[in-house]
Amino acid sequence: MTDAVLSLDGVSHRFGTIQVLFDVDFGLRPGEVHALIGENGAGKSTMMKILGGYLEPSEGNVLLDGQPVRFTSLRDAEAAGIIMIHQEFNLALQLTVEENIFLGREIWRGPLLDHKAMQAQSRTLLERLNCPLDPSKKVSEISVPSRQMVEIAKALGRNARILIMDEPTAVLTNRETDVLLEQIERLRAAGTAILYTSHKLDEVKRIADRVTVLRDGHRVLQADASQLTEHSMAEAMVGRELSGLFPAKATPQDETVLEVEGLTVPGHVKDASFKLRRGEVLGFAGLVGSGRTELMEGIVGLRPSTGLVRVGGKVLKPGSVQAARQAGLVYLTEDRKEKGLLLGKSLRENLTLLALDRFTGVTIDSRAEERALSRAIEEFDIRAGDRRMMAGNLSGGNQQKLLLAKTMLAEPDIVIIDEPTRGIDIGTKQQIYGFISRLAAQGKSVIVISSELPEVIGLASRVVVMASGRIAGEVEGAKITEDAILRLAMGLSERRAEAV
Amino acid sequence: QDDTKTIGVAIPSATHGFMGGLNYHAQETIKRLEETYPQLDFVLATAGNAGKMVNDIEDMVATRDIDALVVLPFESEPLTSPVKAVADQGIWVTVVDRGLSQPGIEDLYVAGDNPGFGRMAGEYFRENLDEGDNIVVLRGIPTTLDNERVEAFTAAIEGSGINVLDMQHGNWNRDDAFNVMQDFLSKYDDIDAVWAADDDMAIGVMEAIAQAGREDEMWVVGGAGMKEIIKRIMDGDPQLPVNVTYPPAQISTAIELTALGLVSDAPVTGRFIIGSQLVTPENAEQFYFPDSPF
Amino acid sequence: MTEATLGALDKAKLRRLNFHVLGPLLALIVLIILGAMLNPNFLSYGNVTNVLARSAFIGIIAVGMTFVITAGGIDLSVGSMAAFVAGVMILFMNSLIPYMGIGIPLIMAGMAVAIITGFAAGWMNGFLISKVNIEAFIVTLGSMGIYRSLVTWLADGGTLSLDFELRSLYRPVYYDGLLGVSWPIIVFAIVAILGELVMRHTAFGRHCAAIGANEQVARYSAVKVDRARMATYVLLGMLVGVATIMYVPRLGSASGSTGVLWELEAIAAVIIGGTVLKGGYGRVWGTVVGVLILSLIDNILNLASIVSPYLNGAIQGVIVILAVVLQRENKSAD
Amino acid sequence: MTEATLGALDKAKLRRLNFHVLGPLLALIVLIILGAMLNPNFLSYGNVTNVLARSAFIGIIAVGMTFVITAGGIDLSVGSMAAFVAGVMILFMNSLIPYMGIGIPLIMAGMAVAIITGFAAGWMNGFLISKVNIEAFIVTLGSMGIYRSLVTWLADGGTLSLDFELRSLYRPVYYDGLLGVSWPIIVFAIVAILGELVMRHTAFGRHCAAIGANEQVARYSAVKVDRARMATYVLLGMLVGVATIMYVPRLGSASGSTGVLWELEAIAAVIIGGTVLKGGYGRVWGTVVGVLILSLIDNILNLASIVSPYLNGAIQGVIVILAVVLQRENKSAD
Ligand SMILES: Nc1ncnc2c1ncn2[C@@H]1O[C@H](COP(=O)(O)OP(=O)(O)OP(=O)(O)O)[C@@H](O)[C@H]1O
Ligand SMILES: Nc1ncnc2c1ncn2[C@@H]1O[C@H](COP(=O)(O)OP(=O)(O)OP(=O)(O)O)[C@@H](O)[C@H]1O
Ligand SMILES: O[C@@H]1[C@@H](O)[C@H](O)OC[C@H]1O
Ligand SMILES: [Mg+2]
Ligand SMILES: [Mg+2]
Repeated sequence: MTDAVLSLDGVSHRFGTIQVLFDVDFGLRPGEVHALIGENGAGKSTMMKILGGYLEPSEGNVLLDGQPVRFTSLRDAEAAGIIMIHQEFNLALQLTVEENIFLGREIWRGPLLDHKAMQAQSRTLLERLNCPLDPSKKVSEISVPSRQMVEIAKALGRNARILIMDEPTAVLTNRETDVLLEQIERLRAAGTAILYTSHKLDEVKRIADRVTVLRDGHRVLQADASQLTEHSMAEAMVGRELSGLFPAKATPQDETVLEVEGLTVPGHVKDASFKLRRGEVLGFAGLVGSGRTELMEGIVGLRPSTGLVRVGGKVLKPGSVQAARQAGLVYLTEDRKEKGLLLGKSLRENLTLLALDRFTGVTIDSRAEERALSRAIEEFDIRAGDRRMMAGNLSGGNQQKLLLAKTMLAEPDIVIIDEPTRGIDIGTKQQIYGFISRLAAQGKSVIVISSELPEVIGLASRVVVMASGRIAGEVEGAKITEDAILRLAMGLSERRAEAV
Repeated sequence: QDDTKTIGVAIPSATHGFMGGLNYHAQETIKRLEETYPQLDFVLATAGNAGKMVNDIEDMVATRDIDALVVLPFESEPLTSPVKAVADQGIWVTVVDRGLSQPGIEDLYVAGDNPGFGRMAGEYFRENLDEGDNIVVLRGIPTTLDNERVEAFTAAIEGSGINVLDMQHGNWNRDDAFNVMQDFLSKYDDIDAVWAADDDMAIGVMEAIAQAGREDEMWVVGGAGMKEIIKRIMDGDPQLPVNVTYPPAQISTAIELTALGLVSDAPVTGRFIIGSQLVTPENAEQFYFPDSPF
Repeated sequence: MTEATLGALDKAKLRRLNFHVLGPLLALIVLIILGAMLNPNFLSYGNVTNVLARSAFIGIIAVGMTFVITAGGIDLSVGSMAAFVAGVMILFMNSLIPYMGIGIPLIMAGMAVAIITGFAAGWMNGFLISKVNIEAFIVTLGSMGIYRSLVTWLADGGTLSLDFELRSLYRPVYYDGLLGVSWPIIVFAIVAILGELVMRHTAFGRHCAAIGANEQVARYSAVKVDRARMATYVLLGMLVGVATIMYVPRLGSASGSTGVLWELEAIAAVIIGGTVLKGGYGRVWGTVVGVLILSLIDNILNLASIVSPYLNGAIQGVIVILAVVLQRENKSAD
Repeated sequence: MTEATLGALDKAKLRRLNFHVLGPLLALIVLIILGAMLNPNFLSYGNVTNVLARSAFIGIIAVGMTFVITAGGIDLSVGSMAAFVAGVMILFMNSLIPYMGIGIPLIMAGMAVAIITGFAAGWMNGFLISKVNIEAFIVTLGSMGIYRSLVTWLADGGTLSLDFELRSLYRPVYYDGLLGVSWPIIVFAIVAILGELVMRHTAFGRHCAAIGANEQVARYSAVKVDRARMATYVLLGMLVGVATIMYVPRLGSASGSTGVLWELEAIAAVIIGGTVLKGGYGRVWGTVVGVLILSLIDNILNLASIVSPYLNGAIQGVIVILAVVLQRENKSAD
């Protein structure tokens, strides 16, 4: 057995007085991929930040090569070869891709920066990830998945001895995930120690050598991956038996509630038309950049667009989010950090922001808000140490739940959910799927955009596939298979690849 | 066409009453002279600080080809060498009010008399107050000019036994003077007279006194001859016994003399000091110009 | 979580919160104690009334500024706007004397004109900022020059004075009051209380904070971003109108030097009060405390005459910085 | 995405970019054309030299301000700091005449004092902002009052003047030059070019932008945030020193009114030039264009007596707003 390069010895951690880690022992070996799994709020990110030198543990020690270390600055951690990819994006939006990748370790030539070298290396890194982004683009202008690839490129570029990755694949599609996993394997072969978190247990099964499970801040299990199945991992995490992930699909009614005709979002979507029926769960699939997000943002008035949108037969005023909301049409963004939540504000203020009118006479009824918050915490299983905390201090998955709760508080008839379970643990996923299907059963209609094909397949009674900004086709009922969807999604994307 | 002459006029902008009056007189005079002398062109520039005034003068020389410059230096020191540079190019220079810090640069000097302004007020205080009487003083914006006035005032009352309780800057501004006077009134139970040194400040001061209901206790001397104040002296307001002039119309004199120097063969050189005068209820009428904005 | 830990947490939070919350209040109290020690008249009815009444102009404006800054904006034009509104009001009232006679109706009309002019000026700023989408700093820097220049022009470089008789009638609006509390104080108090209510307990207040915190999130949450932002400037403009209504009866005049640097004082009061300059969080009561701190510094310097008056500005500067040191957030806490 | 739409997209991006980039340049060009039309002397060597040389003070300061603002800060104290530095420099030089005599060494010593004083003043601001963690607006508002007050006090309410003979020796530093280009222009150009280089081509420039964009990200990327932030204020302080070295030979004196409102002009120039007020993006060349635009407006107003001088401020305001309209970003694009 190889000795651990980086380990925790009896580590506990508190935020204020809320304890989130309890006496955790842990060791990471060179050349292994070690998966850290657990429910939302179990303390994975906290533990990784302690290992990465971003947090000092309240108790216990971090050992590097067997010696206790206390990093005084992140530079020290980096110098020791420890690199971390954060769960929440750690990119400066106004800066370019290349500037972000090299932030804090710029390359010089003489007295000045060597732009050429940095551009070239950025390109190489991104190419290694199969992500043909222009390094001189501003990060604010690229899509969420691309941002994640930049984040990964940034970490890969730092030549880590120890690489800590907090849910790197949460926002990636299968194809990109594959690329990433290949890279991880390459690094492992080169002797890098890799700590890895994901809520996608199939991935964990595929890549991990060993698995550690955290539950409520306690280490409840550590084992070789070969000894575990996805099912046993899930059970260890959740602490109870998990039955079938997806509920039975509801049958949609005949009435059309939403009709989109020839919608074009300049630069992103061309001439998209589709219909949504009452009680239907409609899936939207496609590769990254296929324009699903932009289409939906166009529909609800968040982006300038041309074309027609009818809700309940009536033409929707274009360009107005308020009009859409009044018509009962609401969109839940995929970018929860930049567009979804006010990270510096309390849970309550976030929860009611979209539906504030429901709490307002002349003034806001804050007691009603508090009640709504209690209900949301209950219904969406939001695990907050303290209900007065800032949304930004919630664990990633719990932020996503808060965003869901916020959207549903507006009581929409039609809800468009962009990546509903991004970063959500398997137990909660099951709850959310149940929730979506109950909505449909109640006669609401749901559009689910998801880059996780099983999710679309398991939930939707019909799936629209987009490719290169156009609707490439649609599959329904028993014809909804991974193969069928991928073929639609790829066919056109191949053509784009030639064009570019 | 060839004998067209251009006169540049550079003055501080109208940031308070006195300068407002001065701006008004400058514009009126220019308008009048342009009608009388078609061969004269005028360029008027107003500046909010010394640097901008130097810029204005540079621009007049570089782009407007001025033949004469009438300048009321925003501050004496910083304007000295730029104006000297103008004079060295053979351009006629008239300096108004605030002198340059080096003698002999200007061809013509027209000014009020700042030490005289302070002295005259001080003498009035000396004559009309008893030993042991208390006064407060509101000063202008911290400047050399303000220092000259206050020094002369202090010198004039020296040895009279008059107590100067306090001096603060009212910045030649009504609102500031109002606030400062309110606080003086809270602080001192016995004030016999106020030297406000400027009529804008006098207005704020009187308002604060009225609010405190202490009009009978003290009188106020302002300065510069604002029309509202002159009017009240004319009407025999016991609270405003006198005023000391410092006429904003001195700019008119300066521009007129300069114009005369350019159009006639006999240039007018030298120093014209427009001494401060004491305005009393008896002579107030001759200082009253109801059409001026000041 | 056990009950015990929650209790401890509360205390820790409370302590941190309290510093941030109580900082400006503490500074205010220190100043009051200092003032009382330096001069026995400091706490006299007369002096307290003076200081509070004088604070009213900046105070009323600063309440509006709190909304603008909370929503991520800035307004440099309020001082010149006040001068301009006062000028327009005076000209308007003087010119209507022949038609309306000198009386309450004319004064009411004048007040209406002040509010309308303030509204229009604020609307203009808001329109350029939220519809034409120009940086607030530039728009209001521009309009600062424009209003200042217009009032100087209206006054022909001099001072616009309200008709003397009309002024006597209007004067009590600054100098008199109700039950010994002068009108400016009453109006300031009402504006502050309403402001605090709106900021804390209405959708508008929430929306301002949301826009200032993250405009995108606000937009995605169906907040009418442009309209709310516009409304902050319009509100501020109208409050400038209200402040002017209190200002004109005091000295009965307006000129190019009216309201100079009020914008800086108002913004400073807002920031001293704990509102975040980059937006996202604002509190009106803090602004009120900030305004009082600034007024008291001047008052104390006048009452005490400790040093050369040339150094007043330096002492002011030091106190302003100290007042804020008390409420700084502990960086390492984040 | 088909080729056609991709192409269109690119073009749209390009157009947007260009407007944003070319906006201030366009405004500058329009002003130059206007000036040339109004007065044939506008493009004369003399006038161009005048305008450029006098832009140098604000220009040099504005280059430093670009870094401060890019890193998410602000500095309101630069105008008073310039006055203070000038005052200290003059006092120092005058007092050393008996020991060093009037000569180049004394002038060099004076220059060193200016830079050191600027450095210290900037360091003080930076320390309070980045180490004691007080809001930059408040710190520099406070130090603005402090420096202004100190220089007034040093000058005893009047003016501090450089010894006359010394002044004659020093004067060429403003008025003479190299190959017909005057020194202030040369220094301004060097500062601007170096500034642009540093902003665009060094890690420091990138770090400033990163800190302004997202401090946490910068911290997590092992950027020394406090040090970089501090450095922006120190750099600005030193550039204030450099500006003062050019200023003193021009006017030979310093007083309480030296440098009044320079801060506003410098900040305006930075914003007009396209730097984002809330930080995260800055460009030095834009600032230079901004400074030139502001200087040209004054110059053009002096070229032709078009209107009442009372309205100059209004015209200035309108032009400033218009200059920025040209570069506004299309809101709906985001
Ligand atoms: N800065 C903070 N202040 C207060 N509480 C915090 C802070 N950061 C995290 N927490 C709390 O610590 C607990 C553990 O959070 P952590 O982010 O480690 O969970 P996680 O296992 O990564 O969850 P997820 O799968 O949702 O990412 C949560 O209850 C969270 O609310
Ligand atoms: N590989 C790529 N090359 C260039 N641009 C890309 C690429 N991927 C994404 N983009 C950019 O991202 C935008 C597409 O956004 P986005 O990825 O959100 O679409 P989507 O179909 O909703 O996918 P997702 O479900 O991953 O969000 C496009 O405007 C495009 O400019
Ligand atoms: O501006 C000053 C004015 O206010 C004062 O009364 O007289 C002298 C002027 O320079
Ligand atoms: Mg996490
Ligand atoms: Mg998407």
